[in-house]
Order: sequence, then C-alpha cells, then structure tokens
Amino acid sequence: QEKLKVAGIHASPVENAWNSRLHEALLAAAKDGVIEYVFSEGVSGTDYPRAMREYAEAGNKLIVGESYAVETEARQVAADYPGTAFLMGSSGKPSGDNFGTFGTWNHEAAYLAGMLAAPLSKSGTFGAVGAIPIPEVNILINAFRAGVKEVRPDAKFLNGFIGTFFDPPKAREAGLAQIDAGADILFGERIGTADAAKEKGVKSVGSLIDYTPRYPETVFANAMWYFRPILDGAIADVKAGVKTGKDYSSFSFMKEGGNDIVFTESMVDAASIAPMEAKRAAIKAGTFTVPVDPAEPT
Amino acid sequence: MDALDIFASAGLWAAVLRIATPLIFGTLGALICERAGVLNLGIEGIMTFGAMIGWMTVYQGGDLWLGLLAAALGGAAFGLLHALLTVTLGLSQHVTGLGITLFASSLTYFIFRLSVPVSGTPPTIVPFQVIHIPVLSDLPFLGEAVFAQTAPTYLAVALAIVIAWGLARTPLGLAVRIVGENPHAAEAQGIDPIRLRIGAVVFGSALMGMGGAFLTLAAFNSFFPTMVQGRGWVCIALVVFASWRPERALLGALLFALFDAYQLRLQHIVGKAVPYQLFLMIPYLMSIVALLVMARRARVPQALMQPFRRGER
Amino acid sequence: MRLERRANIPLSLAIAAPIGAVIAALLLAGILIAIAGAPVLEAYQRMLIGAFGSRLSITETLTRTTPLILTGLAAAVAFRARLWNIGAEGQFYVGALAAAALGSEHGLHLPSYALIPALMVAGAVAGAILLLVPLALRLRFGVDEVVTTLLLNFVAVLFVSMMIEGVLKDPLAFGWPQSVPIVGDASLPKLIARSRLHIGLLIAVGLALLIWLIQSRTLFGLESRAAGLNPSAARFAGVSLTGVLVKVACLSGGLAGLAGAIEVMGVKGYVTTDLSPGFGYTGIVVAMLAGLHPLGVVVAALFVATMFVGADGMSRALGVPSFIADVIVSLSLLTMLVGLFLTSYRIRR
Amino acid sequence: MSEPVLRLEGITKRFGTLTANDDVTLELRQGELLALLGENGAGKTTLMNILFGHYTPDAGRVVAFGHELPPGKPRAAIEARIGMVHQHFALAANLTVIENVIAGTERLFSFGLDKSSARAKLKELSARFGLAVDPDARVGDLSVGERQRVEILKSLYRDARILILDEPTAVLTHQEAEKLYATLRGMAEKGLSLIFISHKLHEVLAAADRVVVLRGGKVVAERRAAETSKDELAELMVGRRVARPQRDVQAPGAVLMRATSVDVMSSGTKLLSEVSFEVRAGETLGIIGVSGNGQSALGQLVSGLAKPTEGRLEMLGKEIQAPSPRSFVAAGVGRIPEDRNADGVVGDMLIWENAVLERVRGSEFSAAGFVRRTPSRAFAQTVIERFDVRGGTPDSPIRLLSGGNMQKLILGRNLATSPRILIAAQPTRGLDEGAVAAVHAEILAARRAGTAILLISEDLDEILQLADRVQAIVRGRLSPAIPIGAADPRRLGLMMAGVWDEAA
Ligand SMILES: Nc1ncnc2c1ncn2[C@@H]1O[C@H](COP(=O)(O)OP(=O)(O)OP(=O)(O)O)[C@@H](O)[C@H]1O
Ligand SMILES: Nc1ncnc2c1ncn2[C@@H]1O[C@H](COP(=O)(O)OP(=O)(O)OP(=O)(O)O)[C@@H](O)[C@H]1O
Ligand SMILES: [Mg+2]
Ligand SMILES: [Mg+2]
Repeated sequence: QEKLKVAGIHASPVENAWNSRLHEALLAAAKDGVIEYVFSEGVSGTDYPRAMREYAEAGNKLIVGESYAVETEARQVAADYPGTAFLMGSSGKPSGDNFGTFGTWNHEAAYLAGMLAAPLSKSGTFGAVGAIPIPEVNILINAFRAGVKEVRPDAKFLNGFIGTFFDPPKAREAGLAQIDAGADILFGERIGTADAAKEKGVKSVGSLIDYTPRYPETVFANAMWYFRPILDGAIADVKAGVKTGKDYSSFSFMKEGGNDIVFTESMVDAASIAPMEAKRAAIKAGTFTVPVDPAEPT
Repeated sequence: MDALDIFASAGLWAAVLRIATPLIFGTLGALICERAGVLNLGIEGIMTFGAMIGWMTVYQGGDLWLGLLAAALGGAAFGLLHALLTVTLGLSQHVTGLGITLFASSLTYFIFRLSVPVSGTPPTIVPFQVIHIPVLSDLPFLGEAVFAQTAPTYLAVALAIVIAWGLARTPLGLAVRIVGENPHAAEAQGIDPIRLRIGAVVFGSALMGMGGAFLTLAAFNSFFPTMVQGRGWVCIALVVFASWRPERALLGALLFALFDAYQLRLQHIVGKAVPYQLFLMIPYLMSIVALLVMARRARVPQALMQPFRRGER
Repeated sequence: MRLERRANIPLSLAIAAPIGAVIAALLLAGILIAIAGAPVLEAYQRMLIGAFGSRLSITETLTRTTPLILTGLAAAVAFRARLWNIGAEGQFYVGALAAAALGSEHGLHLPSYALIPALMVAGAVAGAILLLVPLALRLRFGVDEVVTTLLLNFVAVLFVSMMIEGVLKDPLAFGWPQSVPIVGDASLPKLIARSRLHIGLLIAVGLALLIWLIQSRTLFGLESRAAGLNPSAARFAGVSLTGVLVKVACLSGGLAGLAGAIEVMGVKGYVTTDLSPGFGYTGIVVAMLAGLHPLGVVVAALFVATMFVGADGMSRALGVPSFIADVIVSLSLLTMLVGLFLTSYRIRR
Repeated sequence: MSEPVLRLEGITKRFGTLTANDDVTLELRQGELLALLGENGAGKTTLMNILFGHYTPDAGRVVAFGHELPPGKPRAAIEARIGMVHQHFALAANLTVIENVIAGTERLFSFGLDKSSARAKLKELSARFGLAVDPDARVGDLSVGERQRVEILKSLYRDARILILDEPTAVLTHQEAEKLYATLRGMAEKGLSLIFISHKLHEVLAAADRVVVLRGGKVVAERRAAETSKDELAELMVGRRVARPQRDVQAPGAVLMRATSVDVMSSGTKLLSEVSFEVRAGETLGIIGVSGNGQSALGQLVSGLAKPTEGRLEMLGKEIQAPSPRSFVAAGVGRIPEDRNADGVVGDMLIWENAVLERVRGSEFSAAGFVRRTPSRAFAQTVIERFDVRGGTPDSPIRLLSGGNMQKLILGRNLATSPRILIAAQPTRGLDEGAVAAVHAEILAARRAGTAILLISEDLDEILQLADRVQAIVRGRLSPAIPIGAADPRRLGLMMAGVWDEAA
C-alpha cells in the first residue's frame, strides 16, 4: 500500500507538550509505514501560511498543524489548495471540503484524575496552573475540579495563569505560589508545575502527556491526550477520498481512545480507584458525560 | 488571605529571590558593559545560549558548576564577538547587538535541535538544590524567606556586592569607569581603552550567560527554546532604572521580582481583575521614569555607545 | 593592527564588499548545514528555489518584503536625522491595533475606498504618537531615545496583549487572545490571486520613491538632512531642530505604524502578539544595509526577505532544522556590517 | 645645558594623503623649556601625540632617557616618566579629581586604590607647585583653569620628568597664563624638562629657552628665544611675508545695531551681563577677549541663537522681539559663525546646498515646499566666482574645501546679498596668512559699502587692523568702547584682563 505524504507544521518547537502529542503520533504513524512524515517547527504566524502552501505545493496530501493564530489565513490557503487535506487544531469551525479541525479534549481524563486527587489532599485546597484562559484549558481545569468535587464537595480551588505558553520557570513559580497559599495538589496544565510540587513534596496531576516518568514521586495521575485516533480518522478519509472538511474532535473522546487516565496505583488512595474505574466505564459506555464548562475558572 | 497578607508569607520572599536571580546576573552583566561604554543588546540571545549550553553540559554528564562555567564561557564567546565588532571595529552598538541576539538565539535552537532530537518533553537534569545553611536556614521566617535558595542565587547576590565594591574601590573598577566616561582620558592615563572595553564586554556577557543558565540549572531542569521570554530586555531596562549602579541593580531586580511574585499570588485572591500585563510593564515604565528623574544629573556613562578608534579624532 | 579611514570609497570595493559579505555568511552557514547532515551545495540551490523558484515563492518573498520596506524606511528617515528610533516594533503593533480596532465591525463604517485609506492613516497616526512620546522626553528633558524607544516596544506589545485579551478581544475567537477582525471592505486587494501578495507592496515601493523625492527635492528634505548631518550648523542656519525632529518622528513612527496596519489589512486580518516576527528590529537592519538611502531600503528589504524565505524553504526541503533561516539572516547582517565597514576603512599592519 | 633627555628622530606621520609630520627630528634637554610653534595644522599636536604614544608614526623613533619607546603605547611613555597636558583636556567629567589622577596608576588587578595616601600626595604636589584644586571635587564642576591644573597634576603625580603642554594658555586669562608660566619656570628649575605649544608669540618669547618652528609638518627653524623676535617667528611660521590690507578713514553713518543692558542666561548661569554696544553703518566695532569670557555667547546673541533675558536688542532702529536665526537673516544680517566646521557648514552636503541653506525658505530659492535647484546652483556659482572660492564646483561636497576656501564661501554667501549688518565671529581663526588677507579685504570692502560690522576676535592684530572702535569682553561684561587710535597692544591686554579705566 502506498504511503500517504503528510506534513506537520508546528507553531512552537516540538518540545511543547501539545505539539509533542502531534509529533509523536505522526512519527509513530510513519514508523508503522502508514505515512511519510516531514515537519517544520517554531513557525511564526507570519510564516505559517507560507509553510502550508509550500507543503501543499510539494505534494503532501495531508497537512497537520494548528491554526489558532492564523484562522482566517489558514482557511484561505485550504481554499487555494483543494487537492490537499488540512487537519488543524483550531478554535474555529471546519471549512470547505478540505479544512478539518480538531479540539484538544482530555477533560474526561482530567475528571477522573480529579476523583483520584480528592482524597490525597490534606488541606482540601487544589491548585491549577494554566497558560492563558482559552476554552480548551478552561474546560480541562473545570473538569478536574468537577471530578474533585464529586468526591469532596467542600474542596477549595486556586487558579493561576502565567500569560505565556513557554516559560516553565514561571509555571513553577506559579505552582509554588499556590502551594504557599495552601494547595497540596496541583493540576499542571503547563510543564513546570510539577517541579513546584516536587520541590515542596506535594502531589501533582499531569495533562496531555505522561509526566510520571519525569516526576515519579510527584505525579500520580495524568490526563492523557492521544492524537493518533484523530490522525487515523483523517488519514482514512483522505485515502477514501471523502470530504475532510469536518470536525474531528470526537476522536478525542475516551470512547474513541482519544484521551484516558494513566495513574500509579501505589500513589493513590486504594479506595478511590474503584469508583473512578466505574466512572471511566460509564464515560466509555456513554452513560456519563463529563460536563463541558468553557468559562474561565476563578 | 487578603492582598496585604501576601507580604507576610515567607514563600513570597523566597520566590522574589529566585525570580530575581537570572535578572541580577543579566543586569550586572549589562551594567558592566555599559559602564565601560558599550551597550550590549545581544543580552537576550546570550542568555538563551547560556541557558542551553549550561543545561547541555550537565545533560552530557557534566557537573552543575561545570554547566554554569560553560554558560559563562559561551556568553563570553558571544561577548567577544560583540566586542570585536563594536569595540575593535567601532560598529554601531545597537544594530550589532540586535544582530547578536538574533544570531545567538537561532544558533542555540539549531544546535539544540541537532543534539537533542525530540521526543515528548525535553530530557531533564538534576538541578541545583536548595542548600540548607546551618543556623540561618533554621531561623523562623527569615530561614524560609531568605535562606532557602540554591547556590547560584547566593552567588548572584554576592556578585552584586563584589561588583559594586569593585567598581567603586579597585583600580580595575576605576579603569572601567573612566573608559566609559571618556576613553581619551583613559588612554592618556596609560589604560588601553580597547582592551579594557573588550574585557568588560566579555566579562559582562559571561554573567549574562550565567543568568540564562540559572533558568535551566536551578529554576527549571530542562531547556526549552524561547524560554528566556524577554528577561534580557528587562535587564536592559533595569540597568537604566539602577542608574548604572550595581547595588541599585540588585534592588531593581528584586523589586521587579517582587511585582511578579506578588502578581502570581494576587491572582488567587482577586482572579485576573488586574491585567497581568500591567505588572509586566512596570519594569519598563519604572526605567523610563528613572531616566526622567536622572536626566538632569547626567549619570549616564558619558561615552556610552561612542566608539573609540585609536588615532582618530 | 590599525584602522584608517579611506579618503574615498573605490567603486569596485563598494560592489565587492556586500557580495563578499553574503558569500561569507553563506559559507559559515554552510558549515552548520553540513553538520546537520545536508548536502551544502544543494542547500544553496534550494535557497534560491525557496525564494524565487516558483510563483508561490516569489509572491511569498515579496509579501515578506513589504513590511520590511516600511519599517526599513521608518528607521532610515529617523536615523538620517539622528533620531535613534529603535521603537519601530512597538509602533508597528500600535499601528496594527489601531487599524484592527477601527476596521472591525465596531469601527468605522465606510465604503472600501474610504475605509482603506482611513485605516492606513489611523495606523500611521498611532505609530507616530508612540514615537512622539520619547521624542518629547528628549526635547523636554534630554532623555536619550535609544533606550526609551527600545523599552517602549515592550510596553507597546504588552499593551496590545492587554487590549486583545480585554476590550478588543474577538469574542468569536474562543478565548484566544486575538483582536476583533477587520471587515471584508478593509482588506487590501490582492496583487496576484491565490497568493498572499497584496497592493501593500506597491504602496511601500511608492512611499520609498516619495521619500526619496522628499529627501532630495524638498525644503524639508534639505533641512532634515542638514539637521541630521550637522545639527549645530543647521541650527545656525535657521533650521528649527525641534520642528524637523517632530516631523521626522511623525514620518518614521507613521511608517512603522503603517507597516502594522498594512500587515493586518493585507495579510492577517486581525492582531495577535505574534503578528510581527521582529519586523521593527529587522527594519533597523534593513536601513543600515541600505546606507539609509530610501531606494536602497527597497533593495535591502528584498535581500533580507530573500535570505529568510529562501533559507526557510530550504530547511523544509532538506529537513534541516528550520532555525537555520534566522541563523543565515543574522549571519549575513553581521558580515554585511563588517563588509560595509571595510569599504570606508582599511586595515593596516 | 646638559644631555638630551628626549630625542625624536625622523618622525613621519601620514593621514591618508596628508603628511602631518615629515621627517621631524627634535631634542629636549634637562631643565629646558622648549616652545613648539607653527600655524594651525602644522602638525604640532600630531607630533606630541606620537611622542606620547597616542598615534603610531609611519617612520621614526622616540628615545627618552636613552631608551627607545615602543610606538603607540601611552603606558610606555608614562612609565618613561613623560607627562602630557592635552589640547583638548583628557578628563572624565563625572569622576572626581582624585579619580582622574590615580586611574591607571596602580596594577589593574589589585585590591589597592589607596585614595587617602593619593590625596596626601596630591595635596603636597599642589602646594609645591602652586596648583590648588580640591581633590574630591567632580571634574565637571571645575572651571577651565582648574581643569588645566588637574591635567598638570596628573603628570606630576606620576613623577613625570618630561612634561608636554599643548596650547595650555589658549583657554586661560592673561593672569592665569602668567601664573602658569611662572609655575612652568619653577618646574624647569627643579629639573623637569618641558615642551609647550602656543600661538601667542609674546608668551613664547617671554617663557621659552628655545623655539622650534614647524611648517607643513617639517621643522623649518630653531632659535634661541633670546635671539629672535616676533616678526621673525611669524615669518618663519607662515613662510613668507604677507601684507594685510589697510583700513582707510571713513565717517560712520546711522546706528544700525544697538544693545542696551542685555543679559543672557543659560541653565542658571549668566553668560552675558549688562552688555551694551552700538554699531554704525560703515563702521567696524571690534570685541576683543580671551576665550571663555563670553565671546561665544555674544556671537550667539547677535546671530539670533541666544535670546536676551534682560535688556533690549535693536536692529535698524527696531527692537527685535523674537530673535531667531531666520528673523536675523530676513532682517538683512549676515552672520559668520566662530566655528566654521561646527556651525558654518554641513560637511557632507554639497556646496550649493550650503550656500543657500540659510536663505532657502525665501521665494528666490524655493517654491511650494520644493527647492528651486537652478537658481540655487547659480547663486553658489556666483559666490564661487565673486569670492574666488577654489577647490570645488557647486556640486561638490563642501568638506573637500580647505578651511580658507570654506571661510570664503561662508563670507561670500553672506556678502553676496549686501547685508546691512555683518556679524563676524573669529573670521580668520585657523586660516593661514594668504586666506587671512583675503578675508580682511572682503570685510573692509563691506565696510566701505556702508555695512555695520561687529567683529568678535581673540586676535589682537586683527582687531587693530580692522576695527574703528574696540570693546573688551571679560567674564560676560563689556568694557566701554575706545577709539582704535587710543588702542595699543598693551592697553588692549589690560582691558582683556578686566582692567579698564571707567572714564575712558
Ligand atoms: N587623527 C587625524 N586624522 C586625520 N587627520 C589628522 C588627524 N590629526 C590631525 N590631522 C591632520 O593633520 C594635520 C596636523 O594636525 P595637528 O593637529 O597636528 O595640527 P596642530 O599643529 O596641532 O594645529 P593646531 O594649532 O590647530 O592645534 C592637520 O591638517 C590635521 O587636519
Ligand atoms: N580628520 C581628518 N581626516 C582626514 N583628513 C583631514 C582631516 N582633517 C583635515 N584633513 C585634511 O587635511 C587637509 C588640510 O585641511 P585644513 O582644513 O587644515 O586646510 P588648510 O590647509 O588649512 O587650508 P587653507 O590654508 O586654505 O585654510 C585637507 O586636505 C583635509 O582633507
Ligand atoms: Mg589650516
Ligand atoms: Mg594642535
């Protein structure tokens, strides 16, 4: 079977947790022999549309990336290259036949992590560090809180936004500030948060990627997000020659394998595992829906 | 907790020292360059390179102190480049500086990408740990607020004091000052302005490199491209705020760090009622106001940005 | 080693130096390309293709040239009059913000032929105001503008960030910090369909010509040149230095602000804090490479854009880390500075 | 006298195509006071800069106390106990006296910087040589004379045995200069050897033991001070006898310019105080003074650059309400600035641009905001022809002109429009005799044509030759005018020192 030519365009360097999820899934697909993968990273907003056009002209059939900073222009490019499918992380809607979008939905896993986190706190105060209050981040943090609240309705929450995506030392400072203010569980949307927890000997939850190997004593659970189902969905559509201008976000759901919780059993309250697993099954079965709340947490 | 209680928490003050540390290094570095008459806008790039090379050294198995040294040497190397162009050849300092920043940071990312092909989050090292100082660290409040730092933080504060003393009280310091005020006067006293300026820029840039390395060797444990996040520019502003005095540079860095640490804590209380950007603007606005206040007193090194070419009038 | 100023610049050297500088930069970058494991000669060829090899690359190179001409002119007119405006980046952003705010749904409601010029003026005015502040500090208190204009860049970007997370935030952008978009009537017509190239290029080149005309033919040109070359002689001759500086600041800040407005109206459609990959700073580089000559700015802007777009394309084609593009641009700046220096100085012994 | 302590052998120095020093050989003996003389640009400063190591010579060597000095190393010269007082002071204004003095005296990498013993040594030197100055004062706050003392103390502090002084009296009052020479003589008696440069021939004759004259970079003569005269030295410097034009007697007309009790302040200090004078048509009023006494401020006042803070300034019978260069030019005032390179021309602009810059706003040279290039070029061409400006066309950059030709162009662009009033500040500073004669001739021609001329000059001879009446300026005040017939060098000297007979 012929390999599909796929290009990735990363607005950030691929160390960035979110981009690394795309990058790793694409590398894995390439390794599996499904696609041929080339990529660019650290592509600024000014250059992004050019990179899209260059890859389109170079004969790539699917271009994966993020159009958050270039929503208008990216759709323009897609319209100019109808023969190429675009799969973009986006806050907006799909467009035309070939501009597909996806959201980053690992809130279900975050809810479950909240359930595990609830009994671990002595102070009953839970912190969270985010970059900027965009819906995807808000939904995630709010889902984590909802999970905690299900177990501990009296829980208190702290929240900090650092105003940038790329300043781990600052995320760490924000985490330390929350610990100072009494938090003893941190939800780390940003890398750097767990470092604060580790330093102060409290526990932390990771998001998007598995932080436990990096902080084995600190991160007891991670709300994982898997890009591969979205990618596979899009690849299938491209190969089938059907319309790709649609929203692929649903592949992010737990029942599609798009997000899930991973945790270290020895670090959590044994009694909390069973109820969590029950919820997990309910989510997968579709009998429980994690609330989606895009309001900025306070 | 209300907005004022924050000041009573030891954690705030510990955070202030931590956040200030890279700024202290960078500001001292920029200050030394400027006292000798050379504006070094390469700082942002030099700090980026220092952050990477310091981390890389440790990642490759080097000692933490070796990492700090590597960052200093890396900074010095870019400083030497800046000095060759602006001091030896006398090229425009601000244009060269901007060029060095672009060059140093893009080269940093390039080298980093070649040597650390990506996989998920970047690999980590074991960073500098908080040192426990007998007695001092056990003091109530003070122990937690002041004496709960990593070694480079103490080094930065010590450097500020040493440099303040050195500039005011040693022959070398006097030589640096006179070169920055009037290189012709320095030359007439048998001081070689060109060599001295090169030396000052190299040394200052080494400090900038160390400031960058603090981010990866103590404040965090891995390198991220773009992680310097404009800290270099804050340093340039702080030098002005400090009216080119090392002791005030220390103060300015701490003050700025206080705003930042406070802002992070204030969010817990009032949410984002006050845009965080206002806090981030403070160092820049502070510096402009300081310039206004000082304007009449002309504390700016008089030969700042003026090239000295031997045998030219 | 000693440096000695040349009495006059030999033409051969004036031509050879910039060429030599580019070659030197490419050779140095070649080392890095080789280290990255890519074929060096092919890389150079790919750079050329990346910049000029196709309709896409040509339009892209020219699209990138456009803001650089404007910010380059901003720096050139200011530096000519010894107004050290390092603040074009901030002026670019406030210009962009002004255009976006007034060009949005909630802004001016004008027909396209009136709206477009109005937004350009708005951008220029915003940029000019931002430069008039440090100029006023210089004229009133003697505060050097190198540092103040530099620092105001960061203030301006933070201000823009505050606005686009605040009152000017696009409610439809799902929380992303970006400004409200301009309406369709406000966007600049494309020069070539299915490309990003817009009429902003013609405006920029036209302005370069206009400024050249102003500088070489008008009273203001004569007086501002005199003020820049020898302020005290200009003052003695009755030139009002303050008047000249204010006009120059309006022109310089206005050009940088216009660059921002045009980038919004021609390319992006709204403002984010990554609207400019350092166009303001690169403008300084462009102006220096052009020897502050307005027509030279067009050539230098094209050169810088070519280097960047070519190298960027090359990195994608050969799988060299894309950071190589900035390495090549910065290297050619540094070698070019040295090259230009060697045209006016000789090194003895 | 004894052995030479210093020998310059075959020194040659070129700047591009210009040879500033051409095979210069010079000796200095122990305890000797040697004067170096020459026109502006003769190469005196260049020679001293080579001796001190600021410049590297293209050929030749410097031998001090029997040892050859490495070229281009001021440090080596200092270590050989040579000290230099620079023409343009080499001081850092923001540092204190003591810091300026001890910088570079101790090993760079040491903890030293012993200010208290330095202070003691400095005080002792001050007392011994009569050079009083506060060691802890900021140099920027010192007067010019005090700064000069700091320059000398810097050398003495380093135990200099050879002292070079480049135009030390140019900025001093008469009394200060005399005191300085007394100090220098004292130093020579204590065994120091000194070289000084001066343009003031009477000082040279009074103070020096020996005189060496440079012309065009070459040593052209050497004389014992006791065996020469002012006239001989002047001729040696210039290389020929030049006859300056003579003024003829002529009755003055109406008062065209008058100042009544004018004060000028600048950032808190009074530069001019209660200045009064009047100039009539067809008359030249000379203002003589030592630099630093307000000549520059007066020049600025009458050029429209400085505004009176008190008093009245009238021109052509009307009070000037808002003085500015433009209003002066419009009123028909021709102005020659004292520093032609700083204020007179924009070196990198073309000759025609410089010719019209002052008047370009008039309808003759511009229309609708555009410069009218044809009439502008034609005007420049007229000036070039009428005033014999050599070395360029209207389209060449003015910096290519020599000083004298530049001055002729500046004079010409003013006189070509037949001004009613001419302000000439130091019109012949730095010019050689030929050029001086030409400029003087033009000024006298303007006077004949009925122009009222205000001549500000430091040059006694110039005043005596051109002026009809003279006033002296001392510390911002003007003496009463005396007719030129009553003036002689001695009386003018006294007036410049501030001693004027109130009755005169
Ligand atoms: N650094 C330099 N670069 C180029 N030309 C120079 C330099 N220094 C001096 N000159 C030129 O060399 C010649 C001699 O200058 P120098 O300063 O030695 O004259 P001087 O005799 O000291 O004159 P003055 O009486 O005005 O001080 C002049 O024509 C001058 O323009
Ligand atoms: N800084 C400098 N660099 C290079 N050359 C210089 C410099 N200063 C002066 N010169 C050169 O020295 C020469 C003499 O200049 P200067 O102004 O002293 O003219 P001049 O000989 O005094 O003319 P005139 O006798 O007509 O007044 C000129 O050819 C000038 O180009
Ligand atoms: Mg001369
Ligand atoms: Mg001289």
